Amino acid sequence: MEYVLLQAVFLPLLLSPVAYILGRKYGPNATTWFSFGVLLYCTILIVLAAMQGTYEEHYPWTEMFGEFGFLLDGLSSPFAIIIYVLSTILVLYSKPYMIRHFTKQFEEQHHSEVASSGVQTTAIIESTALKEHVNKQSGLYFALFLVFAMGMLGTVLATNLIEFYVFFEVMLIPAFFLIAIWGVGPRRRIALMFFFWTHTGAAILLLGFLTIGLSVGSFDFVDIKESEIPKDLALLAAVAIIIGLGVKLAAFMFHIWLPYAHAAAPTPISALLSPAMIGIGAYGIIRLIIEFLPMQYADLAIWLHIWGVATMIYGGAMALMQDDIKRMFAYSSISQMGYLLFGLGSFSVLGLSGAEMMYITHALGKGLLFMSAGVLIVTVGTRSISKLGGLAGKMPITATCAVIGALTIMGVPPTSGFMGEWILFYGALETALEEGSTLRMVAFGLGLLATVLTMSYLLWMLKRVFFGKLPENLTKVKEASWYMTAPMMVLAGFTIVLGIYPDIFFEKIIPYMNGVMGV
Amino acid sequence: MGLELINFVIVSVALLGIGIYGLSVKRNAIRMLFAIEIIINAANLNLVAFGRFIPHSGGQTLALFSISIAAAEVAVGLSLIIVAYRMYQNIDIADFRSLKG
Amino acid sequence: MADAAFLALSVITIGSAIAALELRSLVYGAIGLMGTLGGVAGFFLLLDSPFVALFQIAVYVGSIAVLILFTVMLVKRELIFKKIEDPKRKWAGIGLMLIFMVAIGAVILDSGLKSVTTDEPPVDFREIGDDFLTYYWPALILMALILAGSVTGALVLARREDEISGPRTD
Amino acid sequence: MATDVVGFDVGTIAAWAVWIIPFVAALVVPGIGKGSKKASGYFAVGMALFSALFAAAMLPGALAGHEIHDQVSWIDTIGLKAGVLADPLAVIMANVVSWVSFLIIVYSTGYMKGDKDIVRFWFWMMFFIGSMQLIVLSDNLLQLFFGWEGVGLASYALIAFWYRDKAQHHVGKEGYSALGISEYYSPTHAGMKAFIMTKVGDVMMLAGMFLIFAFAGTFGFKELVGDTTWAVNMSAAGLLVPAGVLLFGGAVGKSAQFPLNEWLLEAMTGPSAVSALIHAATMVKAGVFLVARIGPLFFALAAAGIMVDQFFEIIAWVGAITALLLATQAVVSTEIKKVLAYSTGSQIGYMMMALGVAGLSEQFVDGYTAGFFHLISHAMFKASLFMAAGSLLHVVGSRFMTDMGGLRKHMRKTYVFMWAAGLALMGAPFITTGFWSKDAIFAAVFESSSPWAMPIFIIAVLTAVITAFYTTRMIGMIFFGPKSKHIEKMEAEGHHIHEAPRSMWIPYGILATLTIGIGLIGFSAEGGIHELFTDYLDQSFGIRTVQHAVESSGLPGILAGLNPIALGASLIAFAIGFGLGYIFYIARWVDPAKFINSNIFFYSFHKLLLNRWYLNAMIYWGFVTTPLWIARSVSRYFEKPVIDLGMNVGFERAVAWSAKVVQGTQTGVAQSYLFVFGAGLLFVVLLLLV
Amino acid sequence: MIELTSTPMILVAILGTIGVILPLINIAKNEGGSNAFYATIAFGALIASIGVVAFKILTDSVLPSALFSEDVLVDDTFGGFFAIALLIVAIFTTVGSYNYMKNKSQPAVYYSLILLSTIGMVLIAYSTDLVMLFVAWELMSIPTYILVGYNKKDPSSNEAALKYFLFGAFASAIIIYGISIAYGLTGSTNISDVIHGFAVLDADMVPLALLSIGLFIAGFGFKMGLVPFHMWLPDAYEGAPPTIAALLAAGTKKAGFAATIRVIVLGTVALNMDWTFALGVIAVMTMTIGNIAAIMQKNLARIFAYSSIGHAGYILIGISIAPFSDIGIQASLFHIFNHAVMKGAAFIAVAGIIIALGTSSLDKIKGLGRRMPITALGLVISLLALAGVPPLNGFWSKLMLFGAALDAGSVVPWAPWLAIAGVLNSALSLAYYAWIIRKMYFEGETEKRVSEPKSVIAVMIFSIIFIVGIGVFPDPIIQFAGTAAPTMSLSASP
Repeated sequence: MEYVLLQAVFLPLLLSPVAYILGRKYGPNATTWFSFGVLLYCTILIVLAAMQGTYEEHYPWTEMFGEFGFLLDGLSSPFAIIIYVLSTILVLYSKPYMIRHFTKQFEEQHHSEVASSGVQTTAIIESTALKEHVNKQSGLYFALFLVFAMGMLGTVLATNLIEFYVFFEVMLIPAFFLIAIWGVGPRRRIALMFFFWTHTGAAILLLGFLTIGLSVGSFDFVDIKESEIPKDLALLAAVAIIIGLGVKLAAFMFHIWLPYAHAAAPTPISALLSPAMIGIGAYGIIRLIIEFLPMQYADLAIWLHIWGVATMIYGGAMALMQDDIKRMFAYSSISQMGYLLFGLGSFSVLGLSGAEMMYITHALGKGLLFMSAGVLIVTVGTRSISKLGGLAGKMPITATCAVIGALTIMGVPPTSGFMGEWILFYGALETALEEGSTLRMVAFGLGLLATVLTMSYLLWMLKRVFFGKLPENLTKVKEASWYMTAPMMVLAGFTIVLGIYPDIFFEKIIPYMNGVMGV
Repeated sequence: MGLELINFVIVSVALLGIGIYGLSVKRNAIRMLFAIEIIINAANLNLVAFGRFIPHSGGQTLALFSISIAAAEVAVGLSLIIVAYRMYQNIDIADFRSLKG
Repeated sequence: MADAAFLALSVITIGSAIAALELRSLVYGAIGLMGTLGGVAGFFLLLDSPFVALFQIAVYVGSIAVLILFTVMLVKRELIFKKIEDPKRKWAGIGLMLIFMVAIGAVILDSGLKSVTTDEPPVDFREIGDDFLTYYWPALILMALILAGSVTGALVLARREDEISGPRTD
Repeated sequence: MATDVVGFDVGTIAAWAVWIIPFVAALVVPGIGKGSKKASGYFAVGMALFSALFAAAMLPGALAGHEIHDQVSWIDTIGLKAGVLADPLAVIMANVVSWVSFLIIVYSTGYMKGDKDIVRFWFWMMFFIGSMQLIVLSDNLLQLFFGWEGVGLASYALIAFWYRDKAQHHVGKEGYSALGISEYYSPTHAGMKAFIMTKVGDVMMLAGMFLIFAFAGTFGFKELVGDTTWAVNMSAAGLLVPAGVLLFGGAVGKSAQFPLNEWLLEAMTGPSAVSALIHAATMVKAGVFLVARIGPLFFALAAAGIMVDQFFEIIAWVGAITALLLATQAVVSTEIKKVLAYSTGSQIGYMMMALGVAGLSEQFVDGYTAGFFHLISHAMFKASLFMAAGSLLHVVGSRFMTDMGGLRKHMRKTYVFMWAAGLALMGAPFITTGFWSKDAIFAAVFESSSPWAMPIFIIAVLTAVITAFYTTRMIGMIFFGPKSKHIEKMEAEGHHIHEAPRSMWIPYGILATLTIGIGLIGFSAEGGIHELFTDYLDQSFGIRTVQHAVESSGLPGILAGLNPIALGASLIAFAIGFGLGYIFYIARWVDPAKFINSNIFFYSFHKLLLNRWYLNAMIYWGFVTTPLWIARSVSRYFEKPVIDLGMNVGFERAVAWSAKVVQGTQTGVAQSYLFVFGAGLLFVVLLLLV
Repeated sequence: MIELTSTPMILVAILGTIGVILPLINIAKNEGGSNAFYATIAFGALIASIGVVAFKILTDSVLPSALFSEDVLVDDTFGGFFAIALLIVAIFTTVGSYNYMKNKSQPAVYYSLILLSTIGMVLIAYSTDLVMLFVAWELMSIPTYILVGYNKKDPSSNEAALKYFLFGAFASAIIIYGISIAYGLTGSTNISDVIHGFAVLDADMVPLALLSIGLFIAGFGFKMGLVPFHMWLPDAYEGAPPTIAALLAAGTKKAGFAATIRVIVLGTVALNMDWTFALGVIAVMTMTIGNIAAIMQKNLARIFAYSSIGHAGYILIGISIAPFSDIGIQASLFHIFNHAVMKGAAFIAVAGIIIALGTSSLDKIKGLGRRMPITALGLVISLLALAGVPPLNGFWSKLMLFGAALDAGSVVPWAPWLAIAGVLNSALSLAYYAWIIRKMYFEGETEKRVSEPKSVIAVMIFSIIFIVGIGVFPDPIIQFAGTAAPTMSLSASP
């Protein structure tokens, strides 16, 4: 197997123009299946490569900044697999959702045009124009989608600080366009806000990178791992990196952009942004801080821990207050990122493994939730929770998937959420006991209570959306198409399989974390 | 020759100051040109004075270059002023403020 | 003798510089400028640099100042006599000038320049020609290009084109 | 992959099959339901029976004192194994669960007939049973927790089964509120409440599990017993009792003990079959089972010189408080299922009390047996009562007892069975299982060497009085007295009040009969269990029971082994309770309403009980209203102004403002520019020189 | 004495000859001759020049980055580096002007002035003598005064030219004043002599040396657009013909940096090194003010003007920490090169917009992505590159700049703050770049396509390839900048 990862990363990028042209020429069907095929192929490549154990590729790049490499090890392979699996699935899901969105946008635009020009067009012209519009837009959408997926994958596979940063930024650009073009509400403003804040975070991250890279004299992970960095510099670098990644993680106080971006993005993109993208911050912290700067990590762990607890509780409390369902999920994501941070701060093998597992389960669970929100948007046409109710009978598959997603987020067995959560919390407790630290004990207790909070807002949401009385205007609602439900069912299946047999990922994660923590 | 270098330099500094004053206060374009000429002359004075006291021919050479370039500059400046005058019937720089912000 | 000449020249130069800027009439201002330039030429003589002094008079007083005078003449009368400084700006300018003079003057007076004198003979102006032809010759070529460029450019700019009609005030 | 059994062994297969079969059934049911809803019901019944038969297959071995322990690898990376542990305790429990649930499933085929969501019902019922059996048969805490949460999940789904929130499925009186908190709950609300409240307990349990795992490095029960150095270390760190209490916290939540008892009372919104399952066989019994699982473990530590008394004291007191608290509330409730729910909580309190007291006495097995025996008898009579109540609801169409009355002529079978089960609940002397088990608890409490023995004993007796009273009241209100307006109206509309269909009354008939049947041989049955457990505790935990010579208690014949004081108290309690009930509700010599209103004290006490000691309201205020208020305030006064406005809009404005300022300097006037240039020159020179 | 076959002299020969001849042809043809004719000649001359420079460098017939010589010019890689960058800019300008100058008067002089100015810029980079440098400086400046005011009918062009001229003349005077002091202190105008003179200066003369450096900073800083010498810049860029703005922003500004590196940095390593702190302060002021002022602008050209002020600040980071970090100058050179291309492309795109739509107002370019797709794409790419978004070339050079600043942190404690300020500014700058993108792509959804000027498209395509290419494989230019960067120590001088 050669060039496997190179293919997996760059095929989507190289083929994105093809997706665009296919969309323009042959319409959404062709480009959907094409994109699906590309991503599926790449996903299979990744899975195959991951099964071989640690797998690396290296290519010459620049003299000053080091090599261009890809690494699939115990840390990155779960991230990589989840990112591509989600992306692949969401391609299919996107089709009905986005076509509806394009049509709606076209109509709005068309109406305003007609209103301003006063010229009446015939229905035939209108329908061909609509078709053209949909074709064009879907081509563009899937092209950007592919690039977005590629950016995320590249980030987690990178073996070089600068390469990491490049991919980290590259994923922002398509995300920016995806939100700005097809978002809802004041989408351009929000896209700008998203771009601006995450870029600011990334820029701070870059400072940390430079500090490390320059003091080591190389930006390659391999060299950094082996070298010793002066203490004060390393601490500064670590803080910069954590702040930079904290913005991406939307940790408490840096979460400004997230509720807006996730609520405004088109739902398939929210379902990719929220579970897959922001969690990359956690990947970064593990890779860059915990692996490369263990001493600094030891100093900073407790702060991460506390920050995690604050984020968890704050995100959960804010989620309780939301009426817009996507915004609520966005806050829920913030809260979940708090779990990740909590795990990262736990300073124990199982805590870290739990954090990574939480990424996976959050990806599955939040993906499901966002996807069901998308189904609601498509079928019901509203995202306001107060206007919904009693939909379980009308759309049983969606409701079931939403419940499974919610259970995953809550951490109820047998979903994968529980597997992430218990390991995470156990890790936290272990350290607390070992250090005899009251602070950690309190954090542990609060963290456990936060799970009750998580449960409360999710159950309340389920109650208000899927249960209770059915509003009269919703009596004609039907289940969504297979394009939307099938991907959800796949994810739901994943989360349960993983919940019962978590070793699929644990056997990669835990040995890696053992290595990192030097156990 | 009993003169000291410092005397010339002081005069030169005085001229420089006057030139800066003129540039930052006067509104008439031509008068601003005057101010620039005064500064260039201050520099020339410096050059020649230093050249005399080192002694070295470079100061005088440079002064000659400087004078010629000043001439070229004045030519260009005056032509610009003329264009402006044709357009506005005015050479008050402070009135030319359509570009700002 | 030299001191007296220096003093006189200083007074003339600085005084006419001020006059050039401050006299109400632009024409008198131009004449004041000629005074300054002449004064500087005087200094050059005092510094045993007759060649530069002559060049100064020829180029500056002879051509530049005259050019300026002609331009001044082109301009409408009322513009010539308009005195339109903003008093606030004027005082600010004077303040800046004074600080500048004091600061730089202090630097210079504080430095080792204070006591530089020379007993060596002045440089022969033939050395200047030597310089030009051996060391500075590329600069001389560029000088030629500058003059060519500025002349053609100035011509193009100054040329009256018929399309321009009337003042624009936007 | 079996570790300690080579080859196939019926017991091992059974131990796995008992809990796997219901899960498989749950997965298959929707598929069958697509074809025929009726078939899905029969399938469910069959699978429940299948599972029960496997449970029964384990019984002989268990009674002989064998235990089955079988493990497979699970999460290898941290060395966790999945496994089954079918020791006598688990096997008996598994049988209780599976047979009672089987009967309930049979009952459901009648009760749920015609419901369009029946497939979902079967799915969750099977899931429920499977989860419960998983709890019972797990050999480690983590796997147990899977079942534990599964039970919670299933209860959530089933309590909120009628998720459309129609008025007839609510619980409580419409518009009734205490301290401003409405006590009228919809099914979805009740389901959510149950899930979240039990989750609080679960979280505590999780913490306890983690603490133990942190010291022992294992979740397995056998491993924990095998090597007790972990306990020594934990005790030295002062964490042993907290860990135990945290684990007990899980039981508190699941078994609806004080202070997490309130969810149970709204859990009535589900179908009656579900209520029966929750109260008799699954959910609430899980907590008791957990305590029974870990209790001996802790008690055995005492032998190693580790003090765990506080752990048992807490259990005993929580049980005692719950028993009394909920029993008092049952006295005033007018909803039939709610009365039964209060009663359940109260009875579970008894069980906890017994298990707690066991740890405080020298003879651990006495209390242990008493508690467990009460669990068994309660499972039978409470299931029976709930199913009967379901029939009544089915027939009358109202959950209020005030809407019933005088039904004994119309529903004879139900009347009889309810009396039988009710008497068991009251502890009618000598003929009911309830009597024997309760008496054993009294005796255990009384004989315990704890300083708290006396107060707990008094509470227990008082509760028994109240229990007898409210049970009599319930039966009196339903079957005696005149017909209510509601029934008259129904009859006027042409509805004929009749007995429930056969598939419904047979199951609770069986259970009611069993109650009396076992009751007749109750004392020896208890003796059997006692003996079994004595051996079990000895073998598995090394808890030795001193066989002291039977003292002559001065009681005749078969009662010779009983404690006379306990026996007397039990008899007196029954007499007082039943007598009062008879006066008020059967003979109706005194009008209860008048009696209550006769006196400000009675009135306010009644009100207090009616408002559930204000406990529910306080919990809502403390844990729902206040946090919501805080969240809203934070959202309003922090998230929006500080984060949103401050960091987004504020930042934007600050930048825009500074942009304006900077642009303001760009006036377009060349003089200003040149002035700045000059000043800048000066600035640079000074910067260099300084 | 410098040979006639050295690169700078060949460039003077080619470009100077063509530059002088073009107006003569014009006169000979009696003011005839088409725009295309003159543009082709100028283009040919520039291509020939760039070919010569590239050939000389590739055949290794130039000195390594010597920076010092006994002569007025030196044919080294430092000069070659700037020559290539500046010639590319000149080519951009020439090509972009082809469409712009259609139907405008006097194309011959216009191209001739571009060529003359280009010589000036290039020779600044080759100069090793203050007099030479000054003369080249004037050769660069004077034609641009005229070019900025070339639209005689446009009042704002004239206003811009006047402001530019006043500043330029003032700055020239300041520079020559500075030269006079340096000369007075060391008795020579050759830079290497000046350095050695400074190194052995008496303690009481050092303030004077610093004074001369201050004057140099002000004089060169005016061209570079350093705050507080930047005030003319937005006005001039906005008023100037957009092609000339490209020349100013991408060309003359870079020549200013060349002069700075040659004179200020090298010339004063001899003095104590703390003085670069002043440059650091200026760098922070420059980028902050540039970026903040850019935010609320309504005109594309003006936004880019401010943005180029901001970029001057970034470049100055590398220069200010040059004595303390090995890669400071290299990073600056790399960013200079990149910025030349990016900003050149951006202004040429503005020129294209003005040619096609007649305005560069931000409100009028709504839906540009639909109206002029290629121009808009080029503009977007260059904007993102300016913002430092990877994987475009601007990212790499910013990376190196900030890295260099952090690197220098081990020697001078204030250096990392430059990096932090730079990073924050870079993030802030995204606000207005993204704003432009928003206007172009997310508004005006109903706009129809208009025809785009061919020459502008050519520039766009070239710059897109260049920006993305260097973004993906930055190594060649980094290496080139590395060889061009002089070593920062006295021992390197002869």
